[in-house]
Amino acid sequence: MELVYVICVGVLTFSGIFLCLRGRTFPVVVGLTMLGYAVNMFLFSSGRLHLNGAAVLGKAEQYADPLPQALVLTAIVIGFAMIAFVVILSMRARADLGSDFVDGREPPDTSKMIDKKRGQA
Amino acid sequence: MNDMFEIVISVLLVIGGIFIFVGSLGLARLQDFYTRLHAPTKATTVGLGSVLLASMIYTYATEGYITVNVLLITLFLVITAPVVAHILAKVAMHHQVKMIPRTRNREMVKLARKQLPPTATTGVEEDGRLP
Amino acid sequence: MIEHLPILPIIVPMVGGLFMLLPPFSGVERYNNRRVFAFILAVSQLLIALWMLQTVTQGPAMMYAVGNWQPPFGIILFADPLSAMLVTLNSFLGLGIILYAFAGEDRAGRYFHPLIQFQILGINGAFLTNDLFNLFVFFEVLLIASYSLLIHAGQKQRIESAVHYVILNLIGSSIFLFALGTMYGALGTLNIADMALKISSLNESNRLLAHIGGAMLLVVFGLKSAMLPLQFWLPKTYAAAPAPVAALFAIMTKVGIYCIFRVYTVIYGEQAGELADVIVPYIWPIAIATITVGTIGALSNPSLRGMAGNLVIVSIGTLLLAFALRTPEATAAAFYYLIHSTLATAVLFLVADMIGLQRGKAVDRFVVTRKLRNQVFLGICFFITAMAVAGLPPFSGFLGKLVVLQAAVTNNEKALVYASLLISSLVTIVAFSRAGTTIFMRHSPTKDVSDSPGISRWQFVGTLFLLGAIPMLSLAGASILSLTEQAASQLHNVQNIIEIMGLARGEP
Amino acid sequence: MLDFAVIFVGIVLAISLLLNVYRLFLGPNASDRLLALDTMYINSIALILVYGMHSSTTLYFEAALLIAMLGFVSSVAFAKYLLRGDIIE
Amino acid sequence: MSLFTVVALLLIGALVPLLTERFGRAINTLCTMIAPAIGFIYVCSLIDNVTSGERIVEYIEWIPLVGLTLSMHLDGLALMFALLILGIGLLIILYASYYLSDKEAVGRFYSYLILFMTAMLSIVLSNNVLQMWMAWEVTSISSFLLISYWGQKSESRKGARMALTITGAGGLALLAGLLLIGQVVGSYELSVILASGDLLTHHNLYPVMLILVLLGAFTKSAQFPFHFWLPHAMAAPTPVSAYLHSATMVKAGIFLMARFYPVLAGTDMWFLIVTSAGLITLLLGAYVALFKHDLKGLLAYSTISHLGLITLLLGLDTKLAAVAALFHIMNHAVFKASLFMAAGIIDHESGTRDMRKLNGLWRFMPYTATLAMVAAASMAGVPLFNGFLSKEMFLAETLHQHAFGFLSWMIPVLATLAGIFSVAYSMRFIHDVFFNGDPIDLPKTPHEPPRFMKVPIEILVVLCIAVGIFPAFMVGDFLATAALSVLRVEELPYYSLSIWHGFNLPLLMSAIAIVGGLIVYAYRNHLYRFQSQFMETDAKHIFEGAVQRIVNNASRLYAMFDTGSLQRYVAALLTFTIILIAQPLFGFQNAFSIERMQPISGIEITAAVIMCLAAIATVVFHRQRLMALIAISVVGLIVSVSFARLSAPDLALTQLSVEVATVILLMLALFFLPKKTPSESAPSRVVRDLGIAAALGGLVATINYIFITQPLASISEFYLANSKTGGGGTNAVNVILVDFRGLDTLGEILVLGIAALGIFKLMARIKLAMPTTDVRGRPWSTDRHPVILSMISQGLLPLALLVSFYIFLRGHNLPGGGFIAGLITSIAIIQQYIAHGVEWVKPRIKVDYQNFIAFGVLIAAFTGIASWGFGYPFMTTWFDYFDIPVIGEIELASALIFDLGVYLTVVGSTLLILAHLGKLSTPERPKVES
Amino acid sequence: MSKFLPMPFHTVSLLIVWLMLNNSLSPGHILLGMVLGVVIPLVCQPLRIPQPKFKRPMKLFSYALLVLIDVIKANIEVALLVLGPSSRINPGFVAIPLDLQEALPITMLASTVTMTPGTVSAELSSDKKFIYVHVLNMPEDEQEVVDFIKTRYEANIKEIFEC
Ligand code: NA
Ligand code: NA
Repeated sequence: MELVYVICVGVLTFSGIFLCLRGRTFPVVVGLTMLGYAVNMFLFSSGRLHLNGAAVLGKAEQYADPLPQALVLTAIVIGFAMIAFVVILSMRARADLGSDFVDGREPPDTSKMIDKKRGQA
Repeated sequence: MNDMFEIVISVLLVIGGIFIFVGSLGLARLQDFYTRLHAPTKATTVGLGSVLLASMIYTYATEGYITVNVLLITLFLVITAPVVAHILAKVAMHHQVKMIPRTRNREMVKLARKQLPPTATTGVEEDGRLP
Repeated sequence: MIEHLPILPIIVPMVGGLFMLLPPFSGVERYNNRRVFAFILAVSQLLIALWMLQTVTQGPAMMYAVGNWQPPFGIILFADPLSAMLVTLNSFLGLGIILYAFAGEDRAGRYFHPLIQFQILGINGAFLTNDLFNLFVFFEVLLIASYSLLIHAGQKQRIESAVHYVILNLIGSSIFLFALGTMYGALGTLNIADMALKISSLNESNRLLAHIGGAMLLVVFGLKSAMLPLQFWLPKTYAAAPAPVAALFAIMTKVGIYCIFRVYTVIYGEQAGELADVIVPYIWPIAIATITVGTIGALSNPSLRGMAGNLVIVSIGTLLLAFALRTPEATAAAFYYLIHSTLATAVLFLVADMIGLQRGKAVDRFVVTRKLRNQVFLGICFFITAMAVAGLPPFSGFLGKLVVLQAAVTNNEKALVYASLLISSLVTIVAFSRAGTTIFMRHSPTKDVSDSPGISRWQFVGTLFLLGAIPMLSLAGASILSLTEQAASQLHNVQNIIEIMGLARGEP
Repeated sequence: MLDFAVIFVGIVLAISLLLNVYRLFLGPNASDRLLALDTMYINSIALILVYGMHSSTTLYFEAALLIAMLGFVSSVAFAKYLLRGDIIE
Repeated sequence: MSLFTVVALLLIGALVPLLTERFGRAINTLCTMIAPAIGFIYVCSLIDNVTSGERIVEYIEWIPLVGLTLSMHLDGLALMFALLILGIGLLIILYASYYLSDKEAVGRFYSYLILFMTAMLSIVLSNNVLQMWMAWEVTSISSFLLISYWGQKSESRKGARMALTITGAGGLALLAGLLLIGQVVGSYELSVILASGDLLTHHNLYPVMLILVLLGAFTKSAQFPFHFWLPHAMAAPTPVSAYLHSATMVKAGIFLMARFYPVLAGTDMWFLIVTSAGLITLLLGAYVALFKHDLKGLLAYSTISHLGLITLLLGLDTKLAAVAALFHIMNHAVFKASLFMAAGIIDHESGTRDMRKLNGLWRFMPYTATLAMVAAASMAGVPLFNGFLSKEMFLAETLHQHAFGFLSWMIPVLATLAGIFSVAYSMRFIHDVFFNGDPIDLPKTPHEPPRFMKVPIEILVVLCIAVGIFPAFMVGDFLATAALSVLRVEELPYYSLSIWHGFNLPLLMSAIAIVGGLIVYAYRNHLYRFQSQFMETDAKHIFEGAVQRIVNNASRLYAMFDTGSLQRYVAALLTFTIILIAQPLFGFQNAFSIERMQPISGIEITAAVIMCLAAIATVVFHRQRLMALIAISVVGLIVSVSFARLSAPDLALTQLSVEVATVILLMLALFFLPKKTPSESAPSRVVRDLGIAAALGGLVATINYIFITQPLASISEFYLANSKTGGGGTNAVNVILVDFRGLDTLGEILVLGIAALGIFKLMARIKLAMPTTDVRGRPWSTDRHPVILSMISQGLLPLALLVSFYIFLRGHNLPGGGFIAGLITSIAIIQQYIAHGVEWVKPRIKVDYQNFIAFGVLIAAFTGIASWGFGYPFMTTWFDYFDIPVIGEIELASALIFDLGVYLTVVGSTLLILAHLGKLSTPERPKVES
Repeated sequence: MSKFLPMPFHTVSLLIVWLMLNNSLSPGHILLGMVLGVVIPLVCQPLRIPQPKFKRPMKLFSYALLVLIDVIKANIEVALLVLGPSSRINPGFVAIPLDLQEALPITMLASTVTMTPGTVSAELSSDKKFIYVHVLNMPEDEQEVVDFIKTRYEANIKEIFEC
């Protein structure tokens, strides 16, 4: 179980990170959400994996570690707030800047940009 | 646990399992969206109902009390599943998804997607392409 | 009330900020109510902070068990001279920028005052908590408040920089959680002092995990403090933010620095056995690279606020350098420098804002344009601030730089510290002289200044309030340095924290 | 016998989920994918309930109930998106 | 009265001119002179004490921790400088009052000048090297302000910046040197340092300290190769040139060398460096001065040359050389200040400083011409004037040198050569300006200046003559005391201050210089022609060009480094993370253990496979955004189910409800954002990103595996043990949330609330174009609110509220709680929005969500504060059980109120976000997107 | 009655659901369920669209039973169709004219049609006079389907609402 679990965490991290590296806001937001899943699973597993051990007194013989669960709950809520913010922010950016590129403008030709923008500073 | 209970539960579980499987199989192997739509909305719901019933009886058999609350899940699904199917059908008609050629009354979709009665003659022309 | 002091810097802005969302204070037309309330809140916070500072410098550090759950189980707030000092600094800065914002920035968009309170709350919380996960929560509070303040009265530039800032910090928060998972997975606790206690007796695997956790935390704190290579967000963000917000942001980077000092002195301190000072070897090159890049940026940036942002990066590099020295003396020096650089850069952002407002479309860019309307006042403010930031006497920057320089002991340390600080100082001087001569001396005579806005009363008050601190920091240098020295020596005395928390219980 | 039934349902559910995923990825229409997602929600409810029986606990009931409720909202939102674009208009 | 009072008085005096400016120039000038005058008189009153061997010391503690004290002393050297600073300063103020035009705001000028005077005086009076350094830097800054006084002119700004840069750089080097010295000696008190004997010269850091200190001195005193800033400082008003850039500030470097003479000099290194720099500067300055057509340019290079001379003297290996150096400091200050002031008068009265135009001024201003001639003669080293005496001593000392070994004979030869040029340029200053035919195209007709403008020159010229004729009487004691304090010996070697020492080699050298100088001047045109073959180099352009190039390169470097691309930033962040966390992993082999393993079944593997497939599908299909969204929903679903499976029902519930809210949000974004991502990443970029992602994914999985397979010794037992007894609930997770770690939850809902406020801010005045067709160009369906959906949704609302209440109530003891309940309520209401539309729902729910948020968090916070009333810390919870007839035992807990706060915040926040988001598109739909 | 229980049907249903949720018949829960049954409909009141009342609620149960049996019976049929060769399936659309006029009854009918195997209600014409149904396996005579739905389900629903 542990091995399968960490592989899942690894794959989620991989997907999340790859999407975070994209150039448009939507995939980045999706990537952040995905990364959030990976993070939550990772943090959750710091209390180790338990089957049939929900930390409700009297409902199991051996309880899972409740602390990481509580931490993950907090992390989920905060993550939700943050994702919500970044979603609306990317809509706002698209509205104000006219592009959904993360830099607010279409990717420029790098070599040109250096000369044009900074040359006469 | 009582043998009687065990048999009932097992049978219910197996039936449920079969229906769930049929639903998903139908989803996977039927040929167009409209026919696929039939399988999961009904078979899966029924299958799930069967499993829920098994679960309820199981709790009664092991704990000694009836957990009617699982029935609520069925109630919920019975209320919602048709809506989902209905609205997905709307989506499919709106998107003019392909249907198998032998479907009868295919042209009805043209009217239906515009929410026109079958008696209507206007409003079809501008977008009269058959799906 | 005195026993509740450590929680007050969190509760007061929280409750105050929330009250400002309610009918007596909310709504466009009730801005005056909000202002009066915000002012009262800021003053009372400053008084509370000073009271706390006095309490913990005269007596022992204060431990506050939230929910009455004792360490290591509950969340513990810990007010030692370091925390109290930084809370005071934050409250002081908060008061100044609130006054400045009365000039009109607070009416340019919704929720300005509540958000400022929440931002202050988050920063205070980060300074006060002794719990690693709670630190994460306060980080998020201060971050979300900063996101919202950054886009205050939205402008293209703000939105654009906010996208970068928010996304980078979201990734940073994820890394923080990875770090927390790793740390809990290895140590089974969240209390910083408890971690310090447990870290020395780990088995090989857990030691490896604690090492990795520490490295991850460095990324988190580094991103917050804008150390290289995580500094990219800063110049643009600070340049885009509304001026009072940028001024308040000046302390946000210092939260990262504070955490570096706290975490790596307490958890990975001398008592940590093999893990003692495990990240210090990374810090040296990072610090020097940070100073270098900040300096290059300050020299090349074509606007005053962009330059100021890069100077913030330089100050971060300097603080990291002081951290890398790892002696209580160096830590004390760093804290003095931290206070100075926070206030000096904050004022610089305000001054840049006032300058920008009077220069029409040129704003604060280094181009020839109309003359400033309040040339003299702005000139004096700019001059003092520039001298302070560049580290020229007699202002605080000089003293800050001096103490850091003096903290280098070995020849190698001296070579690195002297070279990087002095060269960056020189470049800063050059940059400021170019900026100053362009802004204050070159003007096109054809342009009319009559439509430039004058400096409002509140801008004047807010700026002078913060500016006044700069000479005071050097005049009262002796007492402030003795305070930072006390803060540093208590920080380095890890055993003391463990004892105050009552964690020592016979463990080795 | 009961064990056999539970294992049987488990296997059936696993295959069903894989079949759902097959339809989800292959589409070909957005409506097909949505239908597959909705079916997955329902199959997950079954899965959770079977787990509940397997581990003799009623703690999973709320999760199942929530999937039923929220899966519906989610499917409807997706469908509304496909129909109208703006789901809250 | 004390030294401190003098400095403090001057500091206050810097404000006087600003305050008295409006009373007119005369009163302004007089008032400005009060403070320096008092200072001057006070210092004069101490002359006797000092010359009789007393050393006045004053001390105030400032920042003992860093060794910074306000420590002042007055010894011979300081006395000499103090008198120069204050005395010449007074004359300059008087002179400036006439020099500056009536239209100019002279208050600021005076203020800077007094500021400079204060700083300069502090340098010479300092008995603490750090304090001295502070003052040193302030002189650089006030010099910057004075040079840029006419800041509208480009050359003023550039000259000021150059001076600041060079002297600033030197100042920083000096600081480093002083810190090293202070740390070696163990004190920053000058008296301690000077008493440290050979400690410094024998220290292994001596070369470093020496070079750093000399860098400070050389830059300030314009020694080669740092001399170039001084001519450009001449852009300053002439009084400034006279005062700062000839008489005082540039002498600060000399002063520094003299100060540290006892502890740093005496080594080969010192002699080699100082002598060479001095000699080159001496020659270079003298030579270049001849070719300057600008009066002030000539004087500037002459100053450089004389500073070189003094430096050379300090570098020479005899004590008498040091005496000569001190003597020449005085003399140079006197004659050069008067020459500058004379040049200023010429400029002022004729409108130009170009010697090619200025001719025959004798006719117009004979009196000024006379004064200038006396001063120039002194500069040339003509007998009977003070310059001759110190130059004679200088020439005498050059004869006894061994510093250059076999080449030491070059020193007197080159010194004589410099003397020749010195005579030649002095000659030019007189002849070319006051004689040599008629003026050419002068902007004004010259005449004598106002009476009092000449007074400062007169006083100085009188001094030139008096010292020149009666040296011993005028400055004998004075010089001796200064020399004693520099050399720090009991007794000075013998020397004689008199005009006539008999026929000797130095006299011959003087004679050669004078005759040679006259000849050179006579044949100057040949020299000019020779010199004109070489390109004229302007240090200002070179320097500015260099700075500009550095800035440009910095910009280019910075732009290469920081392209403004978030993708690069993220890649940097992640790469940095990878490096940091991978490094410790290398070298560990035994990190894995397999002590604990949970069994796994086929269904779990299936779930894992589906999750991984969906995750990878999100990556593969990320350009088809809807597909990505569906795939990530699958991931979220499986994560929730996994939490349920792994004994975390609370997590499963929370994840599920958050998941739906997130997907709804993303769908809204999907509508307003483009539906597809164009394929624009270069393959190399994709490979790089895949690499980063794979590395990080692998590392995370590895780390996770390391701890997941190990036993955990954690603090959790405590929570399980105290959950019921201490927290009053059986659901340990919930009790942790609302009690053990309630502060986290309070912070968490605050974050949610703030996020909602921030989002609300973001939505203000947002202008989004509505796409009129979907991704394939199909128009939207016309059925906005399908009837069947509306019907069912309406029926579900009460049911959902009931479930939400159920979840809320049981949270403390069973999975559930305020947060999940809040989300269920919100989603149920959102469902109404989806089914009926904003226009329909909004007028029916008259609730201010903002108040919901505020009340929610306030309720939670006040639940915490309430415990203060019972004498407990914040958030100490309370609970009790009550037996109520019929109903039975119920539990009341403060945690429930806290959870109510959570519930309200969640409802308020999600609805504030989602319901208002719907508004974006409703009332005024910005139409078609092009 | 209506003063204390403004919406008795809702109150009772919510009470029942509440007791089901809690698996309990304890007096406390009954009391709480009653309170919720009154409060929640009041809270939801503004969001309600007035609907025809269930005139014969008892009829509802027999109708539910009828549908349940149909569902189970026909599900087996569909299962066989799905498992068998797909060439046996002859799908088609059919439009069913409606006698019902109001939204709630129509919704009930549409849901029933969908729940019962072999038919999915795909669209409702905007004049609410026709409902389009997709039939999985269309008999030769389309009218069979129409008649079956109209007589077996629509008629029943009409009775329930007495319209
Ligand atoms: Na001439
Ligand atoms: Na909970």
